[in-house]
Amino acid sequence: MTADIVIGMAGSGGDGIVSAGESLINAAARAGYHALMTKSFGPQIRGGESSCRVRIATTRTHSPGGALDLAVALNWEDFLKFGSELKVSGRTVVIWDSATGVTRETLPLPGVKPADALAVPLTVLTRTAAGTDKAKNSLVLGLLSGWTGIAQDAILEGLKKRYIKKGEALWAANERAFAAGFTYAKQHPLSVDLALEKIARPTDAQSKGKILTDGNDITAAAAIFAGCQFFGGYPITPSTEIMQFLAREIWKYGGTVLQAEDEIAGVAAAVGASFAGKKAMTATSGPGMDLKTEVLGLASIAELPLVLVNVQRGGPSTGLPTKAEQGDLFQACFSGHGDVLRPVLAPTCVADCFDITVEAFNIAETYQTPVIVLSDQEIAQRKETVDPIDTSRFTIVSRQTPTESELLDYKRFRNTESGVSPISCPGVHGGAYLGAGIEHNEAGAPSASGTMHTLMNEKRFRKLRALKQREDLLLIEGDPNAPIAMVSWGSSAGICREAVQLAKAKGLRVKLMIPLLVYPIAEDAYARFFQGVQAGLVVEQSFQGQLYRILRMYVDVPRNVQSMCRSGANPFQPAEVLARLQEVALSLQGRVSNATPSQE
Amino acid sequence: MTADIVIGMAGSGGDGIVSAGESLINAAARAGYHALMTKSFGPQIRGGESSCRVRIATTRTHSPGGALDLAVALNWEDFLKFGSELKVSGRTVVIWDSATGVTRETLPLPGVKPADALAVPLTVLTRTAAGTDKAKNSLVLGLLSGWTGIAQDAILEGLKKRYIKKGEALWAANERAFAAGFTYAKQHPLSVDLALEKIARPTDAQSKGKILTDGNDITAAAAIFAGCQFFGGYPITPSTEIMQFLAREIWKYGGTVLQAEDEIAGVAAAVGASFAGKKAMTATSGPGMDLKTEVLGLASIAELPLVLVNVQRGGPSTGLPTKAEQGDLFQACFSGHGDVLRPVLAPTCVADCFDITVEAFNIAETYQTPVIVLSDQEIAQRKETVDPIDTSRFTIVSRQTPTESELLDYKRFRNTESGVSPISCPGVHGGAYLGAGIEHNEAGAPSASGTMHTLMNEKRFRKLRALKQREDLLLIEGDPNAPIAMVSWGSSAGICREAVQLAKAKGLRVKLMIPLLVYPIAEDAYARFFQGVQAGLVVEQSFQGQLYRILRMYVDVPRNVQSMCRSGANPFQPAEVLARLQEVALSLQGRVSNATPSQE
Amino acid sequence: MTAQLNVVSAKDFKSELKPIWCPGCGDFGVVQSIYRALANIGRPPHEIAFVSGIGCSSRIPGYTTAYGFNSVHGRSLPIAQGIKLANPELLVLCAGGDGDGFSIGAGHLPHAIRRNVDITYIVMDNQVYGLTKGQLSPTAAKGRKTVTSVYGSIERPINPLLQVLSYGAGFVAQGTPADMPGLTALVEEAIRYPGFAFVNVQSPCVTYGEEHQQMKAQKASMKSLGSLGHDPKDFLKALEWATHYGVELHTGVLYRNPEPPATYEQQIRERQNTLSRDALPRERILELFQKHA
Amino acid sequence: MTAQLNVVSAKDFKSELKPIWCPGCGDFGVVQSIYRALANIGRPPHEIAFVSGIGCSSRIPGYTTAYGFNSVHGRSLPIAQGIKLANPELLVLCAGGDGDGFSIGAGHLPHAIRRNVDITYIVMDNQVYGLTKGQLSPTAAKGRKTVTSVYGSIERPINPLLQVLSYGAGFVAQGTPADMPGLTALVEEAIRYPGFAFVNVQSPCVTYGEEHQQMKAQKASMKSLGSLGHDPKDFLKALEWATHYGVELHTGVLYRNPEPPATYEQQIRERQNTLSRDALPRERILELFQKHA
Ligand SMILES: Cc1ncc(C[n+]2csc(CCOP(=O)(O)OP(=O)(O)O)c2C)c(N)n1
Ligand SMILES: Cc1ncc(C[n+]2csc(CCOP(=O)(O)OP(=O)(O)O)c2C)c(N)n1
Ligand code: SF4
Ligand code: SF4
Ligand SMILES: [Mg+2]
Ligand SMILES: [Mg+2]
Repeated sequence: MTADIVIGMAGSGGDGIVSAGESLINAAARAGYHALMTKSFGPQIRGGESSCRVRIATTRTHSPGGALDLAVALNWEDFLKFGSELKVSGRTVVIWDSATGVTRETLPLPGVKPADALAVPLTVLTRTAAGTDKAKNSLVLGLLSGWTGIAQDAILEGLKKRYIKKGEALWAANERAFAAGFTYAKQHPLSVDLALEKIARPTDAQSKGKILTDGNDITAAAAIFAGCQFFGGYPITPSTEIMQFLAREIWKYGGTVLQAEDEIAGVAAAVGASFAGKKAMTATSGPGMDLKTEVLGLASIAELPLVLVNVQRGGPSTGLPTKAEQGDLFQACFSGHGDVLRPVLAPTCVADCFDITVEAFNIAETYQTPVIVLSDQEIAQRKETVDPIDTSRFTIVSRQTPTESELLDYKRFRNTESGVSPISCPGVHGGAYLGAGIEHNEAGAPSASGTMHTLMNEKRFRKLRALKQREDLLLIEGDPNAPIAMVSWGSSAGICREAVQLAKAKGLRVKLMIPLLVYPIAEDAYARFFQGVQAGLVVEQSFQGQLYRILRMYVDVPRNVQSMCRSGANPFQPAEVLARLQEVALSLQGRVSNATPSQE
Repeated sequence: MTADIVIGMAGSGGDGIVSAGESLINAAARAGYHALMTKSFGPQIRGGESSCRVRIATTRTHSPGGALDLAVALNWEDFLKFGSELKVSGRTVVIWDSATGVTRETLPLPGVKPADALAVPLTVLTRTAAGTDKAKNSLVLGLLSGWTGIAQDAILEGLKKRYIKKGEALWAANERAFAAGFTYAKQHPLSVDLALEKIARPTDAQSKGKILTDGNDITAAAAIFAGCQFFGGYPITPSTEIMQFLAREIWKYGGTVLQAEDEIAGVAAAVGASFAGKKAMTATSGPGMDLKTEVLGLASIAELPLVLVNVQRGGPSTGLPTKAEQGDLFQACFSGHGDVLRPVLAPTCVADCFDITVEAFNIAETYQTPVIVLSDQEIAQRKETVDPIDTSRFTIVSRQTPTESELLDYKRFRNTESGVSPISCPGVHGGAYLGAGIEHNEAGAPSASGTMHTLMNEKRFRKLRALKQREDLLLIEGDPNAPIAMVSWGSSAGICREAVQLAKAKGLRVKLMIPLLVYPIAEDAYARFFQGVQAGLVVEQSFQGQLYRILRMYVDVPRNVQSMCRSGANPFQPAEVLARLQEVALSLQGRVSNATPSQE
Repeated sequence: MTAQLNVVSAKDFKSELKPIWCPGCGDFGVVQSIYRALANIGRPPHEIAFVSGIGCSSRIPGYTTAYGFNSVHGRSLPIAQGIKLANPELLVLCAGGDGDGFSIGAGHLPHAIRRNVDITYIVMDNQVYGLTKGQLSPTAAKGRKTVTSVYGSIERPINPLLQVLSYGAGFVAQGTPADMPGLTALVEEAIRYPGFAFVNVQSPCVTYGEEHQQMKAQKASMKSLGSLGHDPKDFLKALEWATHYGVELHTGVLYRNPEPPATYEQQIRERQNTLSRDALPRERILELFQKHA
Repeated sequence: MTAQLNVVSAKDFKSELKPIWCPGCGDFGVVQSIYRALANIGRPPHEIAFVSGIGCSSRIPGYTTAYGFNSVHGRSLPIAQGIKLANPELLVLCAGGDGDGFSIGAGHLPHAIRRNVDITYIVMDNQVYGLTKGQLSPTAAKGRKTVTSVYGSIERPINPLLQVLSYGAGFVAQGTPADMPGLTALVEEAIRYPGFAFVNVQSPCVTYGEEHQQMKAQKASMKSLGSLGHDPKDFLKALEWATHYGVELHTGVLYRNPEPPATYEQQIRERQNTLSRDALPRERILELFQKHA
């Protein structure tokens, strides 16, 4: 019996392997499990290799997991193309179509001895049972259900929903294929017990509010919830689904989606909408962020609220458009000429995307600033069960507008104590002003004076000081007095969360800081966090270890807290992080005394 | 007698104050002095206020200097608009046109008691002597020559050259105005001795190779010298003169200037030219840099040599287009998505612009990478005497091309030990390859593999490791064992150089590091430099103190080495830096023991 | 939109900011024509958003009492569209130079036009880059010598009139401050046109322009399309007249779509109205995902 | 350019990279037509630079043995110009999608054309964003439903043919892989045209395209301009035919300038030759500043 299983499958485009994965997580979710799926495709638009990774567990998990428990290869050529994304290890049970001709002895997995390996006559069984090759994915689902015990009825419910629309015959064929797979599994038990622990199927009331979705869709939904009325953008993988969701839904809320001619126009239109008084947003990926840089600077100096989502992919340049990387943090914090400060937020999982997006709008509106949400391909395109989100716990903030008396002597950029100046918009009598990219005085008139420039820089930076006190945006987990510390962000943070749990199980005392507000750096909070820390890791998926470097800019990071980083398309696995933690602990042996302040 | 004088003048557009400044430095240069002039204008294209600051000294100076020794206000309204750019202090002699009605008692200089103040009937004298108002600037030159003793004949030579083309009568009028000023000065000696020390007028042989020019022009000339064959760009203040120079000259060397439709096209065309095998360049300022970001990333991953000059101005956004700031360092180092490394060089004076630009081409070609030259408005548009540059001391480097045997099995991105792979170009038989923004394997074929991505990131970063050993690009001045250290770059570095001299005169032991290669950070060199340092300053003209922060990313900067920074349009003056150094020294008193290693 | 605000005169649109254009710059006339046209239209300044890019000409919003947005070089049209789509009640003006609109901003023009957002776009076409001190502009004649075309330009100028016609603009006109009543009327008509309207203004640069581009030369050479018998309903004929750009100075309306199609924002409004009927309340938006689970 | 290289056949241009286009994609035909046209021209692959942006169609250079540059989205034309100006001896091809060229790259097209750099620009116009999986493209018909225009597009498509004519292109044609000999001939003629040449190819997207855009429908509906009696020298008539874009599928040469003007690079060469006569040697360039001192 297991409480947590990771299944990886790969095949050709037509094999329907991804739709099998979808059936599986849908069923698992309905059955009350925590379910999570990532997909991966070859470069072809159609007919290339495709794969998915499904993780199902009795309790909440935080990442796609490590090496596979069960690997299903419809053919080996396709399977092997996914490399570390479908990692097979000594604990993996490997299943493949015997029609591939591969035998247990000729398994193309050099250096790996799987826990069990079984060639199944997938094609033959499917043909026999269903009378067509097209139902191979249903047969695989039957096998999986048979071996893991995952909610047979829930899977069948889902399959029926899908196929019945296309005709009784097709549905019947798939039902037979599923049954054949199920029977085959029962008749061929594995040497490893992959049976998933049973949990009580939730009642309707229990599953109310529980959803299954991906990071991009929930981000878009959050934008609508936060009051977004304008989206300007241009398609780019892996962010396009945000625009696509809004292109379906935003109109219902009086909003508009503009598919602009390019990313510059997309963000410029959003800035225009914000100038006109509406909450506005754009979403893109790295190359689009590059192009938006200039207008982003305009929003900063014109002090216009704006939410910018960057769904990171592998870079630089066109890079690896369909793979995750956390390589755009430097850009988020430092792109654009001149001195600017803009908050950078990063979700760590699908559920976070909702909170973080709402927060991004609130911060943008409160401080009249662009805010960057750094998502990544992994979070954005993975499907995950999300526990009910109580939307009533959010306060929706809108920008501070001038009072009638303020309008009598309105100065758009009044140098207030907080740095925030009430903002009017076209249509408001008495509130007219000149917005501009040029430096200006409090009234908004252009100024090239060094004194005025200093004053305005101070004002703009002052606005965001308060943000560094937002401890609710800096999650700390694990043993608060642990001598070993980790910092991680974005999709890597989930992996570290699980590593902390693994470490705890091994008796290692570790704590973990997850900044949801990645920038500006909350110096004080980190100083407290690093107090007494002897060693540790900053874990992230970029070649340079960008967060590690940025931390050092503002915080005295203890010398033995090191960067654990590597290029994208190759995410860390919890076990790897654990291994590094164990090394760190080993290196400390004898040196660790409780809470001795570090020398840094 | 003085060895170093700073003169500031302001008037309306028509007053010809800037041309008077030009006459003055031309004459001073011809007379063998070191001369330097900065200009500043109001926002008007024509008819607004204009000013210049001229510094003339018997030996090499490194900055426009501090408070004025002599201030000339053709009218006060215009003069005062220049604020700290024309700083009047207790040591300044102030001269103005008595026609303004202002008297010694009504001087509009609150809180300042100038060393001497003299209303001169400039308008009346000019009319009387020249019969026209147009010769006011010549009269001012006469005054200046009378008081300071600056090469009367050299000024007249220059004036003659300028005016004789426009007719004998005009020249005669100006000659008379000059004489009237000169006589007036002799009749009205100042209470402060502003006479400049005499130096022997250089022989023709001595002045051979000595030039007077500005940062932008010499940058463009350096590009031609370095073998640049293509410039693609778009006009933007304060960089446009680079394109304008090349638009006159580059054709003579078989090169091309493309005034593109925007900055993106400008840099893209340069990338195309580089792909075609030619040395290529673009130049712009902040907003243009923003737009070039995406294509810059393309050049990085496609490993194409490219030189990019950013003449910094005040930011963010349109900001302060005509004022200097050093606010684009973050951008230079970190803009663009994904992990990239590109060298950033910064000249500190006009002469540096030549060396640095040649170096930039050499580095770009050697390492097949874009290189950023960070100049700024101050250096780019100031005129300065430059000592003869012996061009034979430069080695001009061109990219490594594949040998015939390498072409037999050509792999464009071969993973060599140095990271540099021989590069072919269209026209070369056997060298055809696919250049791309997408990640690729050694042959250039697209790849989305995490392993290949890691390999290629490593290769690209490896290329630039050697650069950090280029100690010739890290200047160290002052007492090598000093307990107080400064780091400064770009135009601020010249100010710090002078501050070090001032400090030395006061008996303060100070050393100064000036990185001409600002990025990547040469960790080892800084570690050595900071060894034994007790305290210090990182001096730069940006709100955030960008170099200070970047140093911290890679170097353990001693805790008492602090950031001395402020927003642009308000450059530091050597005396200010000295004052901070004195504070630093004071705070160390009792704590300083020679070369004790710091605790950091 | 209170009643007393509805009576406005040209001076109500003039701001306190003193123009820093060169004495004699054509842009003075352009801003005057805008004051007057707006006064004729009668909407109060605070209901107007006036967007520009960067350039001498792009300073123009600051000289009006409308909400101004002097944005960044070349991006005025996307910003203006964002404003209009966010609040279709506003009167949205957009203006700038030939460099701003036809060079760096060239990619936005066809798209603003094909969307048919109801914006009036006024280009002060002076065939030069004024603000940056005299470089070649995309409408400068072949052979023109400037600081960036020292030996004479070797590229053909673009033809803005022909371009915007090919983009499908519903209203296309050309004017000059050398004919102030004419220019005022064109601006007014452009604003009244329900859809994207384009006015190319031959606005001389006295500092970097050439003799034959100045007001005096224009007065001598300009010919109104009306006097030439052009019917602005005739699209193909408009194309033909447009080919004369740069050769002869024709003023007036080149093309006015006699049946203006629905604007972008009208279609959006319709869509919003239809679809809002079956919207979940915002706070229940996540229920959209429940059917998947 | 050794003699033995001058004999080339279509297969010499086919690279080892296997196309990853969807089976049946129109772009297969386009790359074939390019192989054949290049073989007819006879220049060896290594003297050809083939630039593209990003998109399904932009993968095309990788499938040839020429020097390829699969650059970034929308920037193929400026890069291609840089290549051609740096080395005018090369044969420079440029290709990409309708999104790449008419949306994000829209600002570069008028300028590439007005400069008249001798480049052949081939757009695979499939009225959709293929690579990013089916979003609305700027040439998609009004009303078209896609993932970003869920309720139907509300914007008019652009008219690429009319646009490039208004930009002054010397050679403008339209083809389709549904007529391979015709397409090959157009590509060849475009390459041979001494100046900027544009070929719009109706290249069906089998995955996201609509029925009436597919090869079969095209075969049934296409009409050659030649058969309609069009004279490609007639510019005004070409404008008129161009207005049919999106309504009828016309193939063939829309416009060919009978007197091709000098190309940009020819003018540059001339200037370089004239001016190089009085150049200081590079190493003495600083002497230019001496006269000022
Ligand atoms: C991104 C960017 N590039 C370049 C500039 C510099 N710049 C400002 S205005 C301008 C062109 C001005 O010409 P035009 O648009 O014709 O306006 P005019 O001054 O002639 O009215 C340029 C190149 C800038 N501000 N921003
Ligand atoms: C700057 C940037 N924006 C967006 C994208 C994403 N993108 C890649 S191709 C493409 C459009 C593809 O459409 P098209 O140019 O018509 O080519 P097709 O795939 O249809 O052949 C987009 C939006 C990108 N790669 N870079
Ligand atoms: S430079 Fe030309 S366009 Fe600019 S203000 Fe002066 S006259 Fe007008
Ligand atoms: S998606 Fe369309 S354009 Fe792209 S390869 Fe497939 S058929 Fe061709
Ligand atoms: Mg202009
Ligand atoms: Mg397309």
